[in-house]
Amino acid sequence: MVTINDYGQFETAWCPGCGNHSILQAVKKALTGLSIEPHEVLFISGIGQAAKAPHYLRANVFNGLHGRSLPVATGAKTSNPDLAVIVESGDGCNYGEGGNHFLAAIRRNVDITVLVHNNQVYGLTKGQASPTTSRGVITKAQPEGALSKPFNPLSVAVAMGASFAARGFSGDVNQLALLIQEAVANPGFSLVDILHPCVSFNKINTFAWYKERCQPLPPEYDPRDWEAAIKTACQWGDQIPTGIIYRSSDQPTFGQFLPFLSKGPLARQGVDRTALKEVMSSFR
Amino acid sequence: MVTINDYGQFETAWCPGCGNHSILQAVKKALTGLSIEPHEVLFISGIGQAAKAPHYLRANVFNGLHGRSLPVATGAKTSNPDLAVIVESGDGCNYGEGGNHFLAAIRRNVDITVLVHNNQVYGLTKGQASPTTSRGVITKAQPEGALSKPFNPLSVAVAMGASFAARGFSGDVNQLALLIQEAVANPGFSLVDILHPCVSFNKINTFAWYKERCQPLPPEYDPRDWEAAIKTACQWGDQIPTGIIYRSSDQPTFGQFLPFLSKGPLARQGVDRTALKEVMSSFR
Amino acid sequence: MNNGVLNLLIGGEAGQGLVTIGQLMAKSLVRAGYSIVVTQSYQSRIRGGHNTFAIRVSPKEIHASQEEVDLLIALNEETVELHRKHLSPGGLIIIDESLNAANDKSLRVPFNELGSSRSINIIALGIAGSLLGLDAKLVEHAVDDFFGHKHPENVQENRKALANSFKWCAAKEITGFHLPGISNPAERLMMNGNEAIALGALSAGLKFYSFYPMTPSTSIALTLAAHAQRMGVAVEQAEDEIAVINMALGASFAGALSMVGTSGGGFALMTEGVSLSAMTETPVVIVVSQRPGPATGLPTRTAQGDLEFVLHAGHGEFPRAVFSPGSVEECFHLTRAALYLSQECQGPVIILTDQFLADSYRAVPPFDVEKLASVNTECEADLTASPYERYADTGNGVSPRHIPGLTENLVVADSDEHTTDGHLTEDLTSAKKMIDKRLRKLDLIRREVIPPERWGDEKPDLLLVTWGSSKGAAIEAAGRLGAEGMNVSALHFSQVWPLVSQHFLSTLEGAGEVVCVEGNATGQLARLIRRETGFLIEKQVHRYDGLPLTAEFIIHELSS
Amino acid sequence: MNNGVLNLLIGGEAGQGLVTIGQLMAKSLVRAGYSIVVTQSYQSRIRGGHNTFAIRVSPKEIHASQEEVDLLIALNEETVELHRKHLSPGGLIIIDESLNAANDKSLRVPFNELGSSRSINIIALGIAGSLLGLDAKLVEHAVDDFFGHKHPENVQENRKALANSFKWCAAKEITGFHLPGISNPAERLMMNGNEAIALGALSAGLKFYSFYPMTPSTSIALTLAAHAQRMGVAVEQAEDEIAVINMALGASFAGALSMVGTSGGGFALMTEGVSLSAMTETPVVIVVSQRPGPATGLPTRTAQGDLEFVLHAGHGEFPRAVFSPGSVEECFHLTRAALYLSQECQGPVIILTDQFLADSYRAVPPFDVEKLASVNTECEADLTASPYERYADTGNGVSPRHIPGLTENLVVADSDEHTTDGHLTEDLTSAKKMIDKRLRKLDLIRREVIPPERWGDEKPDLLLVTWGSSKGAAIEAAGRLGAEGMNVSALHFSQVWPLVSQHFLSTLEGAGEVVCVEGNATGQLARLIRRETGFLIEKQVHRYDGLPLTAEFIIHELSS
Ligand SMILES: Cc1ncc(C[n+]2csc(CCOP(=O)(O)OP(=O)(O)O)c2C)c(N)n1
Ligand SMILES: Cc1ncc(C[n+]2csc(CCOP(=O)(O)OP(=O)(O)O)c2C)c(N)n1
Ligand code: SF4
Ligand code: SF4
Ligand SMILES: [Mg+2]
Ligand SMILES: [Mg+2]
Repeated sequence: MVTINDYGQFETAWCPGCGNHSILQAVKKALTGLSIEPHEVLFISGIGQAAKAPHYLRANVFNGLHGRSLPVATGAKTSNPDLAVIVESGDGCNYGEGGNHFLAAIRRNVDITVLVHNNQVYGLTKGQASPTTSRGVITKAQPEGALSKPFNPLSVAVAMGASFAARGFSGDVNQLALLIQEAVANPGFSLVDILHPCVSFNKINTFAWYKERCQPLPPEYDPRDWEAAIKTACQWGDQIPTGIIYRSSDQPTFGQFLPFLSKGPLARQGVDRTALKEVMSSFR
Repeated sequence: MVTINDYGQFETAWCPGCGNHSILQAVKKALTGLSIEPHEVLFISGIGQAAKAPHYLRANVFNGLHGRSLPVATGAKTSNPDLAVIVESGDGCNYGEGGNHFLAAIRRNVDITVLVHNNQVYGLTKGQASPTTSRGVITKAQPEGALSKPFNPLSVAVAMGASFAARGFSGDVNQLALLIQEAVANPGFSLVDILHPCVSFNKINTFAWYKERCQPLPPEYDPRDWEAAIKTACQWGDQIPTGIIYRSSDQPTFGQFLPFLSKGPLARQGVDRTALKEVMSSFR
Repeated sequence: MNNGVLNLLIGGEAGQGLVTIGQLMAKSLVRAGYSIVVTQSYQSRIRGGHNTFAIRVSPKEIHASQEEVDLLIALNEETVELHRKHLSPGGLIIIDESLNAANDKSLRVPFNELGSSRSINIIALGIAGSLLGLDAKLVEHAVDDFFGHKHPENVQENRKALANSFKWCAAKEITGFHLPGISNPAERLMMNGNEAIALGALSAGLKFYSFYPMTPSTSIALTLAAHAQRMGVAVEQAEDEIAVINMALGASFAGALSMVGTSGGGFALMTEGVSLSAMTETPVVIVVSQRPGPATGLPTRTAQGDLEFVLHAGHGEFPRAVFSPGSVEECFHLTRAALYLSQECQGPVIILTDQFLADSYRAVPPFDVEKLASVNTECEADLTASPYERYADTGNGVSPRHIPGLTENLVVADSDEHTTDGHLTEDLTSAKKMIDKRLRKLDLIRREVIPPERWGDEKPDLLLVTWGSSKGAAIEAAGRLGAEGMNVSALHFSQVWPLVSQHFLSTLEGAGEVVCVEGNATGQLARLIRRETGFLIEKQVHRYDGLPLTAEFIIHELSS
Repeated sequence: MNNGVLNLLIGGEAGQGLVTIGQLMAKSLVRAGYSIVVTQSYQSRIRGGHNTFAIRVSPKEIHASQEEVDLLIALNEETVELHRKHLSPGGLIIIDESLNAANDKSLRVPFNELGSSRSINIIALGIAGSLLGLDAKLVEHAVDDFFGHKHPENVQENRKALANSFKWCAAKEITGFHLPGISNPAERLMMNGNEAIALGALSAGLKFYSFYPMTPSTSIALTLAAHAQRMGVAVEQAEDEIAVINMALGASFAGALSMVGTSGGGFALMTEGVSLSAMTETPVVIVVSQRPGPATGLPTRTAQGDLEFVLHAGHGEFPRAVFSPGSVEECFHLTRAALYLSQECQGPVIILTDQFLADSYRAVPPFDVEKLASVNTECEADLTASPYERYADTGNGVSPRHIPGLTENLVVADSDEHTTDGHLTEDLTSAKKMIDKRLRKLDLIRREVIPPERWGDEKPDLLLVTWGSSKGAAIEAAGRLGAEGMNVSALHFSQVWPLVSQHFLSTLEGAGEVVCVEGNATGQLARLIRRETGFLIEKQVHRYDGLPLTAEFIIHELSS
């Protein structure tokens, strides 16, 4: 049996009070709940405070470049379909630097889970506006306030018909752990956008701010109803819905189009010499 | 008075029968209709068949890199707010290589117009799937069919609350010219996704295919109704709506946040030495 | 025709099918036992404009293209205008009699008498085949093979048009272009440089290839895609080149032998990923198929302008290797070597090719599939200390590599500076150790460097130095000058990094004069040689008009 | 304390406010007339860990940091542990008496008697100020200026704590750290390298700056943003670095004097844009602030590892210039020079700085604003032939540049190879002409190269060669060795490309021994010098542990 201790306990470089601590807890809980062993999971992250998360548990890890975890995850999952592949990175990583990969990943529908630690700010680089920062928020880099309209990852994911799109809050670890479990279990691209306070740089969207607004979706909410979902996804303000906002698990995953993946990890498939000879002879 | 002849007549490198010819016509018509003179407009394009368009009219032109016209346009418009800035490029440019800029441009709401020549294929590189290619379409690069779900630019633009989002069809030059006029006149980011046949590489979405499906939105359609718009944006199949799908021109443009732009082109603003001295003395 | 060497050039608009004629002719020639060098020249457009497909053919081995044209198949009048000046003294223009190109050197063919308008290409092929003295049956087979499965309904029509053309032409009794016959030709394959790269990769066990379309690299992807399901290779078109390299690194980390292909502009977008490959010690082979820059430049032409760029691409300092194949066969073998080396040194390895070589069909002896070993990405299980440390600090800098999920060892890779267990560190002493560990791998790469190859005397009066696709031109130039009584040798680098001076410095020093011949404007290899050895190559031949180097060009430049 | 030179190091966790103490102390010292060199060392985290802020101070000009510490202000026990070994023989540790760091060298301060817990930084400042013999009023002014507008409510409390600390410390009668007094100090500004870059750009007429946050370049953007509205500069944080460079090119094309800033990884993403700048002949200045790579590396430390990378970044061949300021003042002036040159040669110009210099506060004589010319981006109206051709083929390669929309001339720029009117061409003859035209601009750049500067004899026994931020360390090392009786000179390159051998080769050849001193592991400038001049610098000093070069380090390496 897998227990939470299998995932270890590490000192972190995060600030005390940071929402990342709770997200880490929820991740471990979810994996334990799913009975996934550390060597069966591969975490892929970018650069940022959020992206340090995989260093704080026992697992396979590829901590790559800022903004580039999704393509790395796509390659890794395709190379070894047996791995549970989880991307963990910030709002800057996924919606800023990595925005193009976000769009492509939804379309490609690779069976990976993406946990976006969304603190609405660039934490590691000390508090510049991120794509999810509200318009008008003042930072040292945006002394006249952030000028762009904020990015709502859920409305885009739903508009694009993502396989699974959820919103969590670091202040509700139980719900979050369940959402992560559902996301990992979902066959296809699964997004969990996780709101969390950055105590050092986000003085607006504080723990209390989120706590006051985040409301779990009611049990009767049907995440398969696209029209309801797109409206729910766009809700932001005094009430911010949390939970599974949309799912349409019936669409094909990327891996299903590559039948040879059923033969297991590519690393061990070797070269089919008969096939190679055939290929060669087509050049005669 | 500006006439269509002011925009010249050039030999093109496009295939006979290509939809690009009609789009070029519509662009000239729109500019003439708006009484914009060639030196008042700046075309910015990327690389692809579509991106050659600005070479075939008289105007200021910056034909940059594949996928990168939107940031170039953002910089140029900010540098000289008096210019009418029009981006012209393909579906590959804007939704493939340049996808991240597409998201950012909608959010930033710079007052530029983006004409996407959407032939649902990479034309110049000889027929690989583009982001808008339908799933399953077979190409030399995708012999098992395109594996990803196609990108619907309009649903994403509407979901993100773009200032102006329209769909045109190269087969209806009059409507298209009007759409381009509206787009250029709209203060803010204006997208016109223009469906057009590629006779050489897209054997599925032919002129007849589009002709049969493209239907102008009825006069009573209200592009300011977001809920109607998001549903209309998602329509694709036997009927494909054309026209202004969404507009919300009441949001602030990027330029409005930079009050000094009212003083005209940055090239001629010089250095305010009094201000510079003040800045210097803050380092005492 | 010179010593049985003949240059055939087909010219016309894009869309007229000249590549089809060219490929069929090339295939026929290869099957008949000739050596060929194809040079394709095309514009960045789909219809119209002016394209050419040149086949240089010889009963003996040839390795370079030629500028002078012996047989010009003109599919339009423009072709005659543009290429008349290249026609050799005895050269002939083949042209539809309805076209206006009055010239005493032309063979005016009644195309619409010999077949339908659909068969124009077949007729041109037939005429040329007949002029060269090819066996009509052999050409017919080539046509059948090519169109047979695609358009079975046209087989008869094609055969008819071909037979007509052979007959019509035979009646003209033009014998000056007959190639020397070859009896019992050995079997060879016909492929271009990009196809050879794809095949080399498949033979080495390639399992993941990601790309974003970019001329002249795209046909590697197309070749792989065509055989992907059969060979069990994931071939994915990514959203951009950044995704391309990061996908490949993800796949490689998870154990798939991985490669990517692009051209200069796409590679520019990959440079951060090159640095990531080095830092995480994740193998990847990057094929950079050069075309003239800067920026979009001349997207369908050839160049050797990106040597210094690929050599220094990526921030920070780390080892790499750069191969530069000089022939189609080298494309095959060096791709294998690159994949092998990428695994051995666990980092980025670059193959630098170009449009000329990418598109240049040649006759290649068949590869012995059984003898081609494939590459393993996993280390031996028993190489593992416990707890497993991905970046264990070893003598040669290479750490045992496990694949995540395939054993119970946890594999941790990091783009930040890290400790031996892969977790990020800010300890400056261990950071320095890691830099040293990674740089030590250069010794290993250096030990396996392919030395430059020399043709001709060890101490010639004149030494032509080249790299990459210019090999054939230099060898031929050396040969021709030799035939004129000079003592000329050629030295070709099929690996341009690292440079091991013991391999070649004495050759440079021993030559009377050294000339570096490169397809660029500034002499990049020459600069690199000076940097690494101090040896200054003052005299240089540069070609940078988008066309491949030829013996003619080199000899002309040397004499001017 | 050596010759009145004292090194003060403040250490503690991120978030403890040590930068505030440091800045206030530095400001006080600068106002009191001292020369300072600040070295900041911090980790890639926001709270915790271990950071330092070191101020080296002297009544005479100094230019480098120092490893030995005279006064150690330890905000926690770890600081004592980590830095005890660096303490000079007479050195002193200042520490809260409640902390456990029993040491005969420590001054245990009753922090909570001298002020509230909010005032800890002020108390530390007061103690240090008193030890250095600074005027209490001067320090108080610095504190008032700093906190006054932000926290007016604390002014009194701060003044109180400061006075208490000065008083408490004075009573201890520790005089060994008193700095020699300076009467009537000249006015200077205090700024770090990045601030100087921002100010230099503003003074030159910068109108557009785009960026994506990346340590250690971000503070250029922050400085510009703080003054953007007042100075009429558009400062925009882009979605990624690709957008950064393309935005700047768009702005520049439309007439705004434009610059961008980043570090190695971000620059990697800009390389395609560098090539675009060259091809379209659109000016842009790119500041690359180096940190140790590869990949994410050590994101908050310093390095000089990207010289070869920036020099060869971008596909195709084209001219560029690379500046490498060696001091804060050079940051200011070379940024101006870079912006000027980018316009003159209409292409990319790079400024290569690093974390050490970026964050290093220094005292700088005020700039004479009236005398600082600003840069014009438009050509004279009458320079225009009709019809206007953006790429008119001129003798020096520079074509008259109009700005779209500002005249009736149509301005057409193209990333493809183009004719003189800017429209794309596939004509290979004009393509070659355009390549030649662009490359000719290198002569112009070469003519304006800033020659390396020499300190010391023309023909020394030992010559230390450096570039960029290592300047001060080399000069100081040369000076110290000189003081020991050796004949040592230093040669500093504040422009590393192009290299004009006439400027320095005779100096290299005239020296008894030449040693290249660089903040990297492989000796990049040395390699470049060999490539360009053939001169081999065999002996090299490399530092690549993330810390800046110092005289101590160089002397130690030379003697080992
Ligand atoms: C190519 C590149 N550009 C910029 C950076 C600098 N950088 C590191 S983290 C970061 C922002 C992180 O923000 P986010 O992803 O929201 O993570 P957080 O720190 O807020 O958790 C940036 C811009 C980088 N490492 N690489
Ligand atoms: C960085 C980079 N990658 C790839 C290319 C090659 N390329 C040129 S055009 C093109 C696709 C064009 O497709 P699209 O934008 O849809 O335009 P179309 O030709 O269909 O009009 C590609 C991939 C390039 N020029 N630059
Ligand atoms: S800076 Fe913000 S996101 Fe980063 S660790 Fe601190 S609180 Fe968390
Ligand atoms: S290839 Fe397609 S898009 Fe390009 S010109 Fe021809 S028809 Fe038009
Ligand atoms: Mg964040
Ligand atoms: Mg297209």
